[in-house]
Amino acid sequence: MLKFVVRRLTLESIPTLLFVATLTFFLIRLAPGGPFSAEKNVPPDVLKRLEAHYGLDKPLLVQYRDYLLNALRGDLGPSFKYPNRTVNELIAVSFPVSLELGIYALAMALAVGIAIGLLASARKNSAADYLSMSAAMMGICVPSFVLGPLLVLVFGIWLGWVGVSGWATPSDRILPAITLSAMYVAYIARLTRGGMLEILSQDFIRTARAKGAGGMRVVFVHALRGGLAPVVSFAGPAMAGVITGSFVVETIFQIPGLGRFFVTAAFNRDYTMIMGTVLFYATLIILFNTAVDILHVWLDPRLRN
Amino acid sequence: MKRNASRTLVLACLALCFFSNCPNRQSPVQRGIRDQILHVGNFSEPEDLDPHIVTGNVEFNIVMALVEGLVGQDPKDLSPVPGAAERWEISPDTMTYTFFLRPSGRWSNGDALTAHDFIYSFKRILTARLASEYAYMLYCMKNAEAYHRGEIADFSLVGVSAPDRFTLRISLARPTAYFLSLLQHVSWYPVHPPTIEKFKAFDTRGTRWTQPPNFVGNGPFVLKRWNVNTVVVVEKNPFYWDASSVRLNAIHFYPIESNQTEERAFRSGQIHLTYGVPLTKLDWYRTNRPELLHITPYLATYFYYVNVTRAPLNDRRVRAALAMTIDREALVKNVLKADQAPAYCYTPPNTAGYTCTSAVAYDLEKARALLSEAGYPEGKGFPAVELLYNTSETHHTIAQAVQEMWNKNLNISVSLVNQEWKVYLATTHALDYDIARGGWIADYVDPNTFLNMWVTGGGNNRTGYANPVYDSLIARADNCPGRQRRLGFFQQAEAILLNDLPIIPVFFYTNQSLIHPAVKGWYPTLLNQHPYKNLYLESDG
Amino acid sequence: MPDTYLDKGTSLWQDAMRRFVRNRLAIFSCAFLAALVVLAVLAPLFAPYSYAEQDLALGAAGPSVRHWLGTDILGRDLFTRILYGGRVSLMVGLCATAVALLIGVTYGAVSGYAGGRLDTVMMRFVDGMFAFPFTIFVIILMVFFERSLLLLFTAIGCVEWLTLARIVRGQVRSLRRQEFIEAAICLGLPRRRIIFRHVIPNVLGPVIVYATLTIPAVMLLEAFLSFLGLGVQPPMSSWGLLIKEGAEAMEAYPWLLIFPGMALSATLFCLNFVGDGLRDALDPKAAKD
Amino acid sequence: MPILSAVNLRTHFHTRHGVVRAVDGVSLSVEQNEIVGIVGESGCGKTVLCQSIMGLIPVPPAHVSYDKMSLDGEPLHTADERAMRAIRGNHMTMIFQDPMTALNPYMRISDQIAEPLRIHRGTRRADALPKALDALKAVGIPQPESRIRQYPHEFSGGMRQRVCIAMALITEPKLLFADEPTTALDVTVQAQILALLKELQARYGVAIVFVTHDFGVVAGLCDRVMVMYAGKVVESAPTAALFARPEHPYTEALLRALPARAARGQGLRTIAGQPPDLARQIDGCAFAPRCEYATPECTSVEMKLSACGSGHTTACLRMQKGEIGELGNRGAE
Repeated sequence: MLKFVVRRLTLESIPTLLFVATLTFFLIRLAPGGPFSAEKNVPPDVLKRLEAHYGLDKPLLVQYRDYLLNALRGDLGPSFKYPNRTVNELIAVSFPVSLELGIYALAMALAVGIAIGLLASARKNSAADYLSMSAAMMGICVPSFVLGPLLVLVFGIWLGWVGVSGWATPSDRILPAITLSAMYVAYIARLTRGGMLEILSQDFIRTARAKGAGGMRVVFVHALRGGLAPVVSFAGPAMAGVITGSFVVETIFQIPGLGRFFVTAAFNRDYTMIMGTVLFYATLIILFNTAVDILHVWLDPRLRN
Repeated sequence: MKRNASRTLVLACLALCFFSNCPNRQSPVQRGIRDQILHVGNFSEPEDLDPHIVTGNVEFNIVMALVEGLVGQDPKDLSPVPGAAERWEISPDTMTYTFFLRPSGRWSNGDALTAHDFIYSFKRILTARLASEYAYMLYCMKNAEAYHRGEIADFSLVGVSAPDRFTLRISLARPTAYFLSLLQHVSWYPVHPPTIEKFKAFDTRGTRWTQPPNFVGNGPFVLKRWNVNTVVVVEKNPFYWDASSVRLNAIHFYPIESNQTEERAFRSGQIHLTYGVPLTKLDWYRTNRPELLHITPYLATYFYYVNVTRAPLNDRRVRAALAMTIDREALVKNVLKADQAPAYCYTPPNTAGYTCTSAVAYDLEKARALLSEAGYPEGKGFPAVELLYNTSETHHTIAQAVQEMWNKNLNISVSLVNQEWKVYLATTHALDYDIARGGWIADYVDPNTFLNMWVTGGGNNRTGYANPVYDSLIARADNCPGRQRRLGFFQQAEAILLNDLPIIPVFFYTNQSLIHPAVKGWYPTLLNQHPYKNLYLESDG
Repeated sequence: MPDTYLDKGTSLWQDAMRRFVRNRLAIFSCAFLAALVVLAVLAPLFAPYSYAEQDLALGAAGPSVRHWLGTDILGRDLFTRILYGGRVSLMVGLCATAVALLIGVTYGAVSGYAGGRLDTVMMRFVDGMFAFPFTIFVIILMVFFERSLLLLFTAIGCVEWLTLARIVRGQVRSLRRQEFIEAAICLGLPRRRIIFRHVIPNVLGPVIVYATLTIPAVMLLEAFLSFLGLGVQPPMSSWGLLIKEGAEAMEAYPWLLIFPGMALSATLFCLNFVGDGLRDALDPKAAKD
Repeated sequence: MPILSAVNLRTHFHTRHGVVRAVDGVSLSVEQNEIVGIVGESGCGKTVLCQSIMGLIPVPPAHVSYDKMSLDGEPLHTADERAMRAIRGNHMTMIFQDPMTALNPYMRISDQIAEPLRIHRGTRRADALPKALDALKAVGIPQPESRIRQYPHEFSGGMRQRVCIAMALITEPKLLFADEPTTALDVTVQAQILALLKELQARYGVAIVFVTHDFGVVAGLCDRVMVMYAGKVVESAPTAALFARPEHPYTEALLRALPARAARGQGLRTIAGQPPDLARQIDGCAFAPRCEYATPECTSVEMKLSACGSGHTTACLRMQKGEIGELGNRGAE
């Protein structure tokens, strides 16, 4: 098992990171408009000096080599948009916020999603099944840019129970977490229901009932481990997605997370920021997908060759 | 099974109540009023706080609290008032200004503020390696442009000198009538030489001298805290010469980019003052809470660039037809709804006493006549023309309205092209468009900031328009000391502009913001700048 | 009715169709979707106004006799715009999801079936693609290629197939060891045939479940792309865009959000009931009850 | 006093094709230490019979009714899930046909075997382990100490069936239903499993209901046999009596079909026709359409079991009236 993890995190991950870094590095230069083009016309000589300051005037390959060497040392370079801050610093400041919000959101999504999935699979094709699945569906078709403001209006402004924007008090976490988790609830609920129905139709469930196991025991002790397999493979990428924040939720609730950088960095042509966020996110994805594969093997002993 | 699901629901409700403190807890706004702490929405995260590098209003708003130029701003009409300089004298030929600094002037770390600090600062912004995008603001100073371009190396040739520690003499390259309001611009602000040297920031960017503990300024406030994407906190500067009259103890600037989010924060008592107001909320505030809504004229014009080098727009009559069929009244009243004034000329009315006399007419008949004269009767045969705008809800809405107007009035079909900000800039700079959305905010209160854009080869003249007569009028206005004659030249220049129509003015911006009744000392100004030293909080409840 | 149940051999598809037809909810949903598609395709016939016709004086007005579902900020009839918008959204939803399905399922099946080094390379490529900066990719697409719906599908397709590939790969990996696959191999069937005839039909369950969720998500993603200028060109619109504009005016003009929202929700629910119906119909094990 | 007494048990499935009478009025009683065999072609309702008694049939589509049902004297209410749950796996257990899928692939063998103890006796995991080990030894699994921590996929088919048996007997039940436990195994393993069952039955005195379609197994294992056809019992007798003098044409036809009986070189004897569609109403004797001795009367008069020897009952009308003499000789020409 350890050998598998080590090989996955070193041998297999390095080429992926290198591939993503290279592809992104050259791709972003294709987009017209540089980091310093602005509304008020920038005099050409000033522009030249600006680009020289950040080494953008050197040939591309040289810039690429310098960037990779620095990245290996962990230095992701200065941000063009925020000159007196480095990409490392911006990520270091904003990631913990997205991490905390992501964990709340995913925990909520898993709890509610799995509960609805289990309820729906236990009462297949009954009213409870359709009602619960429809409720989960709302999570998908009410987008976050609708749900967020709605929650703020009701619980924030009219009732005044919880914080409306910012990230200071604990009550500022509630509405963003609900908004962020809403979409995932639907996916998790449906995948849980599908997975559970698949397992509950298997023979060993009948054996368990023959042993006198009650409904709860059959579901939680026998069926759950197998039933959650599709949810687990979905959770990997979802985890990385949730934890790196969402541009929309962070804009609606004014949260200083990492999500906004994924979009604004592109708009600002902040090359180092784009590269930094891409590498950071790729690493997270590789970590979580590895964790998912390990979880799969732990869940299903048959995979342990 | 059902028992388990209901149990989780009960737990969720309990957690919700536990997290939320009781509804009537004191909101930041109420606490702010008690402690004289102002909470302000400031649109986006400031890129930097170095006066010689910053370029956007977001940054100006904060730097103006931290640094004070030679000349301050009157809160009511932004006219020049004594700032770091106690008083000043202007030579008869208006070519030399002498400023007498306050002996009591201090930096926020207690150092004395001297004329040499100003000379050091001017030298810094004019240093080529710093690549400051606003260095051109100082070109009216003798030899400043030559020094910045590297044509001369000795800064002592530049028209600034310090006869003694507290006297600064500036000699100009040309009589600049608006020089005093020009000095209010951030690019003329002083920086603290020892700090700049310590962080080797004289000619390099991205140094940390503008981070909270290191920042040294001479303004009414000092930088206390700067959390990325969260808040910038400035506190009262005890060493400020006029500290006694400053009533606010601190200001919190929140980088809230979405005006929807900002409006909700305002309504739930998190900020006193917003940066803007969502288009869809204007009606609601106008009818329900008019006392909170402040709509003030703003020295800025919304217009469309027209690429005069490209057929069919190279024909003046076609441009005139397009300009005359935009129903600006309907656009302003029904679409924008923020009391914007329809723009029938380019420079906003009474800009430093100048109001343009010529105007573009709204005349469908004449427009159709001109169009058929140009060879397209009832729009037949009119080639495909694209209206380009950068991604934004407002531009999107206005463009669709204008598209429909041209379609209905001239029977021509104009397709809309929506480009992301940087792509839009690259396209317009490269003159690779037919018609493009444009907007210009005045750098200083004077018609020159608007009209000098369209001189042949002007940095911001992205229309390919070149009219030597226009150029000569602008040059003569710039070199003429007499106020009336100068405005006369501008009238003639604008008349030519509105006849050639390389640009189609649409409306004059207004600035909308929501302000808590307790905010006192706030006055509507053309540049939407409000000196913080005059603001204070007083609940009249 | 066949006199004895075993008399006439019924193929899986016929049997599936019979079970699907008996699922009333799925049939009702199919009918509703069909009606929606017809309405969208024949929009010009049903639409009382042109989708671009503005009435600035009217502005955003609530549902009235002349405008059944009210008008938007520029005074355009909302009912008409929902009809035309439906065209784009349904097409984008169905086609882009189909693109994502095609790529995702095939990629996942091949990767899961092949196993070993190829599987590792393919999966690491997927990991890399997850991190790919989608926004900059869209901007570049817009600049270098003529703006067309095909471009919109490729952009969406490139994002949506990733998770599906992972799910399919997981399923195929466990499926790979089942006897009926080894039996197919013993018969000497070429790999391609085994994957498409034996592996993929057995993975349809979770795939259909995931697909019915992708469609609405894709419609909303289209709104983000249209806002950037890649998707729908004004004055045309789409449900995603209508909902986005409606969300901004939620308090002032709630009908701008409610009606497009209902259209999207209705489509979503129908898709899911059809999806469930399909999944149950195609599931051999479910045949016995 | 019989361990199990079920009288007139009916299990009908309400499906879209009509009401399928899988079990249509079957009475079954099993004595202490007795092994009762239930024989019949697939689809005759023998598995549904056992599962109905165990309460494993999902009630919404099915409808289970009976005149009387008791286990060791205590009345059984199959509809009362809570009560049945206390009995299932405790006093009444079951093993199934396909060992490959009967065990939970995600749980260790130790936990699966010990589970009945944890459910019914509340024994904690640690205490249950040694008992599970003893059970494994009892069913003859080699190196039980190391194998107990393994997972089902590390066991062969035969080994898995032994685990199922251990699981079913660990709570020392009164009655064990064995639903064709050896059908999926190859012959040598089949013999070992049958021997094991016989030995365990003797040691723990558990009554066994053994469902099979293989007369060889019945001959070697069962004390008494019941032959089922189309949801009804057509004949029941002590094993020896049934093989010696089958009293129902269907039983006789089944025995005749056994390869051992046919002379070498001759074709195998089969029974013509198809089992009836249980969803449709059947009048009189269900086997009539395929019976060589059938008369019109057979398809009108309702069949009832009646005695025709000590402990020997048959549902064939003509046999009851003695119209047919020795069944076997006709087949001999």
